[in-house]
Amino acid sequence: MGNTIILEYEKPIIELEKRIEELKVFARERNLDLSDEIGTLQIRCDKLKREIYSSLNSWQRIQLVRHPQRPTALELIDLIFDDFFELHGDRLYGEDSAMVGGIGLFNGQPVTIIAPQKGRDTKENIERNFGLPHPEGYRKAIRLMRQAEKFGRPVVTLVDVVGAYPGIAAEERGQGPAIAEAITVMGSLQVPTVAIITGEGGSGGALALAMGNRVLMLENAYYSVISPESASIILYRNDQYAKEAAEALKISSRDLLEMQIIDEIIPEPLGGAHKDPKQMANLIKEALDRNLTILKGLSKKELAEARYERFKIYGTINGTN
Amino acid sequence: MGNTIILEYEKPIIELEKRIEELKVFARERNLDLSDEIGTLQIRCDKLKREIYSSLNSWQRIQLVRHPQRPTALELIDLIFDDFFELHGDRLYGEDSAMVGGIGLFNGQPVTIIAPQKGRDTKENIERNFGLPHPEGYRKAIRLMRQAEKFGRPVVTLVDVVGAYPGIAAEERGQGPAIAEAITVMGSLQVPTVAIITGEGGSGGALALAMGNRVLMLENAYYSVISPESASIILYRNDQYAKEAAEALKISSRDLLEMQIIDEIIPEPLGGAHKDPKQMANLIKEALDRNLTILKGLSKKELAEARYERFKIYGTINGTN
Amino acid sequence: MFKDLFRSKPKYVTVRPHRQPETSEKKEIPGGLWIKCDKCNNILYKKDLEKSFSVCPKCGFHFVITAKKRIQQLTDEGSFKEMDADLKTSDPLEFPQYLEKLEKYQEETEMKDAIVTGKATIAGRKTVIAVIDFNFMRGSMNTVVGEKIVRAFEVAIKEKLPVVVISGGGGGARMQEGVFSLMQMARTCQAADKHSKAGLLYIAVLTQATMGGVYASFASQADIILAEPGALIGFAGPRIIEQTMKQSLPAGFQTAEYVHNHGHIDHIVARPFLKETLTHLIDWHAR
Amino acid sequence: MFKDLFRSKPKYVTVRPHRQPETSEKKEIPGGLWIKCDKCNNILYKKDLEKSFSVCPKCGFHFVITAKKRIQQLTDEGSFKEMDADLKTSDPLEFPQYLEKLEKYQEETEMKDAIVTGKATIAGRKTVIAVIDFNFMRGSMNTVVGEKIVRAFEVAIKEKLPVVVISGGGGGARMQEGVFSLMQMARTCQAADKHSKAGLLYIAVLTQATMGGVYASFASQADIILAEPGALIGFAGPRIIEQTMKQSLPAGFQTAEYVHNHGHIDHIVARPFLKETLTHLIDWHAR
Ligand SMILES: [Zn+2]
Ligand SMILES: [Zn+2]
Repeated sequence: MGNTIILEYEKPIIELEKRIEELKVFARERNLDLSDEIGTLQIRCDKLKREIYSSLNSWQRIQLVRHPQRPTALELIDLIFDDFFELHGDRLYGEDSAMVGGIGLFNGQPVTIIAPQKGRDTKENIERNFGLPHPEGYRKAIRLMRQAEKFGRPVVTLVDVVGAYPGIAAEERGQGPAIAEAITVMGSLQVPTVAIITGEGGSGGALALAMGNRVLMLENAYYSVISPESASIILYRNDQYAKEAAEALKISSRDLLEMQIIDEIIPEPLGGAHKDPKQMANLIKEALDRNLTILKGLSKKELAEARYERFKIYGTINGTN
Repeated sequence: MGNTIILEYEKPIIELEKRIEELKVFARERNLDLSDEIGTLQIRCDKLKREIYSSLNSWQRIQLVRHPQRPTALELIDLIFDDFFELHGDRLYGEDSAMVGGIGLFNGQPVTIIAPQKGRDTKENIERNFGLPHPEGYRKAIRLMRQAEKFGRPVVTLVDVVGAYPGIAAEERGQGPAIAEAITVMGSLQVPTVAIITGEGGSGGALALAMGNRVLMLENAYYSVISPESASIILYRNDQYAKEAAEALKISSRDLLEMQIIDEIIPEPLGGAHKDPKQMANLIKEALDRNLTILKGLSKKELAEARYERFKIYGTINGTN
Repeated sequence: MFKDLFRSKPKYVTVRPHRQPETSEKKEIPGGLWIKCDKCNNILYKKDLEKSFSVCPKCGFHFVITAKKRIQQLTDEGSFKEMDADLKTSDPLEFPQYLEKLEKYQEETEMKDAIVTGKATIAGRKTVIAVIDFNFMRGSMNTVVGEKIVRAFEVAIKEKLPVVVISGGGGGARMQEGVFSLMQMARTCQAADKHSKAGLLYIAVLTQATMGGVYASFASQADIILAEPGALIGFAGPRIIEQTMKQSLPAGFQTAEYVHNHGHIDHIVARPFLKETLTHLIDWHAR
Repeated sequence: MFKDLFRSKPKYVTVRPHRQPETSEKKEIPGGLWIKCDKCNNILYKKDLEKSFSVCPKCGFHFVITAKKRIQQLTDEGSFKEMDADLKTSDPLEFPQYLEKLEKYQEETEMKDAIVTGKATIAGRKTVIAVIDFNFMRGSMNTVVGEKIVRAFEVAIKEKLPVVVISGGGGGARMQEGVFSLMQMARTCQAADKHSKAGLLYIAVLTQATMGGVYASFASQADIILAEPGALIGFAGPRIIEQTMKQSLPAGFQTAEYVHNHGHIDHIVARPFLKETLTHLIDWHAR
């Protein structure tokens, strides 16, 4: 795990692993047989891992999905799809590299893939505008959605985005209308749409790509109308209560599944996607395959209608009317 | 006519009118009855006008439609339509005031009106970018065409444009694709479209708005793939042969009617539209009414198909295949 | 003639931006007969203000008005029939202190939530109208606002009617209903789209202020987008942008005029001309 | 795997702009075995150049190639069946000296006009292909080019086939056929649109140079727009823009890379990878 960046809640595990390592060295140097003791410690350590990683609170999970080594969209695309040809540009104003899109093969079937793209390091992050799309990014997405519809291809989105970029030029070029248009277009496509929230599901900027017939979510991902930090500022006048806000907003995959906002949780490898991206991709593949199969039987019109009905349930005003 | 700007070929008329005026003053001052002589001269003058104005060559007509007092699109709209509500913006990047559009009433029927707009004076011309649209102008036009189609409204265009603006930003924002898209969209609309070339019909920038089921043209307007000046430069290495180029390119309304590029010539008041804008508007109204009536009987599909067939004839390669 | 209305530019069109809208009560002068203009600071007689459509006669500033007053101004007298008046949120997240907050607003405004919808005639033409009320939690969008907008579009589809939405919310999506507020962006866009695909007319009137989740959903998806002079319109709030950009904003940024110049608004219409404008547009789209 | 092709960026992608394309003969070195690269000025052995798809092995410059050679490079051997080979213009304007000029080009190129169209297979998949030849009057669009493009789309609609267009014309619409050339912009757009509405695939490959009336019609209306590195792509010519703007143009202006960065091109593909790219895209759209 050498260069892995360690999160706060992982420290007890790291400590214990270090002790085990030291004990192994000690046993080797002194030529002692400590395999029983080391074995017990190892079991203890595995238990600790499961305990810690399965009981993460919402705020800790946010730390986890913001982990700089969490696989980015392009890394996941590479692992999930057999092939991928990137299509660039909105055909209007620009090429937004904070939003990638193209055609890929999934189990031999062509699909349109759309995903916001974060960078891996500072250089890449500057290139990718820290994964914050401008209107061009959403308009590229709209263009590719319409293209997918023309050719009857399913649309698969991988969503990991803090939000749409808040900036002067983005406002001038219609960030709001671009997001609205993406919601509208993806919301009425006559092809199967599967949205997978893989990390940060930040407000309208995420929803614009999350109008799935099926909305899946990685175990540690979050999906929220507002960042917990901003909520903390509004509620408590400073950002020190982000942890509390995260809980109150019910943004974890488990909460969202319970509230039927999402359809399914895709489990992550122990400790998070970045501990084993390949396993992560396999878990996504399994879920994606299953969900695309569910949608296969529906006609064009049924797909659009089913999506309308899917989102209609969030209007239920309990207790009145 | 006080402030009217005088074109070269009008000089004999102006000279004669001045003589008649002098004679009138002379008669009045000397208290002489010269009414017979003046009457004869007046008849002579009217004859001269008809002779000169009806035998203008292509180059002279270009001078005429470039006359700074030729009624602009908004002036014509005001005279032709009972009512007009301007709709602005492309909903993408900008508001291009070199292209106006909106909904108006024509004989009580709502129609969508789209027209490039020149300025009247320097200040207005700077505001209107000298009537040279950017991609935003064409995208506004596309938006309004689609809106018209949604509501089953006819589209009427008034075309007086030297061409699309040639500039760095216009290229960057896709001047070519924007024009192509406008041609495509207007070319396949399922509502009646009537294009009226009212002045300069400059190449692709004009064609983008001239995909009419019916293409009408004011008597003195021109419609060309290239400006005569540019053609002169290509053919003769300088712009001194624009007159010859204008003839060779066959860009006058009479030539174009003969070649079936246009469907009808709308006559102009003697000396050109600017001599009597009201009469001009009435002549346009009459023609527009007649042509919209022709299209009334066609279904949505028939309108699109008829337009396809209308332009298909220009592929006839005489003498072979 | 209608077009003449716009020929002599009304002075209201020159209104300057006004960043921080407040509920109108705040500016009332004790005694209750007078009010201070947010923009020019002139003291105005409240009855005069009422007569001028709550537009400051001195500077043209458009005061925030209630949904009720808006409906009075725009619809034919006595024609308005409210729909779904009793809808209340179920507080889906059981968000701390939310119900208490709601109760306070419900008492103050005599509304159940931040929107009024209904059917009315405008110059004799049947129309579905939805008006967001800024005074109720800054007109933010929650499940009730979303649901009532969706129902408004669905009624309009069923009865083949145009929809007029007056959108004026400060905060966009309402935080206290979390992801359920977010889902209203989805639903309202889908409903507006369904209405559009039925060939029907949707006019949005963007008023002070139309931001965030409201602007990034149904409010920007209309066939025709009108805006009141000086209204603040955008996706991200100016403060967030200033923090992100670490530079000051251009003059008039996110005002109706600025957004219009960037191509996102069809026409800026001062409040006194709004009813006549809607009348003509609805009339021209009647079938 | 196909995606690996693009992983190791081919050096061709870094090609710099090249403003004034010339017909390839101009640069031939007497003797005929050698040719000078337009860009890096290296002397190249012609047989080597042929092997490298007429891409300079030293600098990646993409030489202009004939329609015939292009079809050889892209289609399965022996599969190409030309359509409408005999179409000739009727000189609709009877334009001075035009027929003489045409005859000269017809002799030089052994083509009737600036385009070759036909049916072929690409990796076994039936495709309609249209290739504009720069060497014939700079690949400008006249009635023949327009008619053959329209017929290509119409055949494709009838037989439910994809269309691949290789567009490389210098001058856009051909002046000598005046307004008839202009009308080809109308017709080709309409034909491409009809093909699109039939749910069929259209790929445009923009090569050196795609300007004016070609770019402002069918060439920019494809489902997928590819471009060769360094190709000059735009509406107005750089000289016209310089005259209008009275300022110098930014570096790389109107190159494929520049236009790509402004959002108008899906992917820049170096010539050696073009057949494989088309193969995959056609394959993925086969039904
Ligand atoms: Zn005031
Ligand atoms: Zn070279």
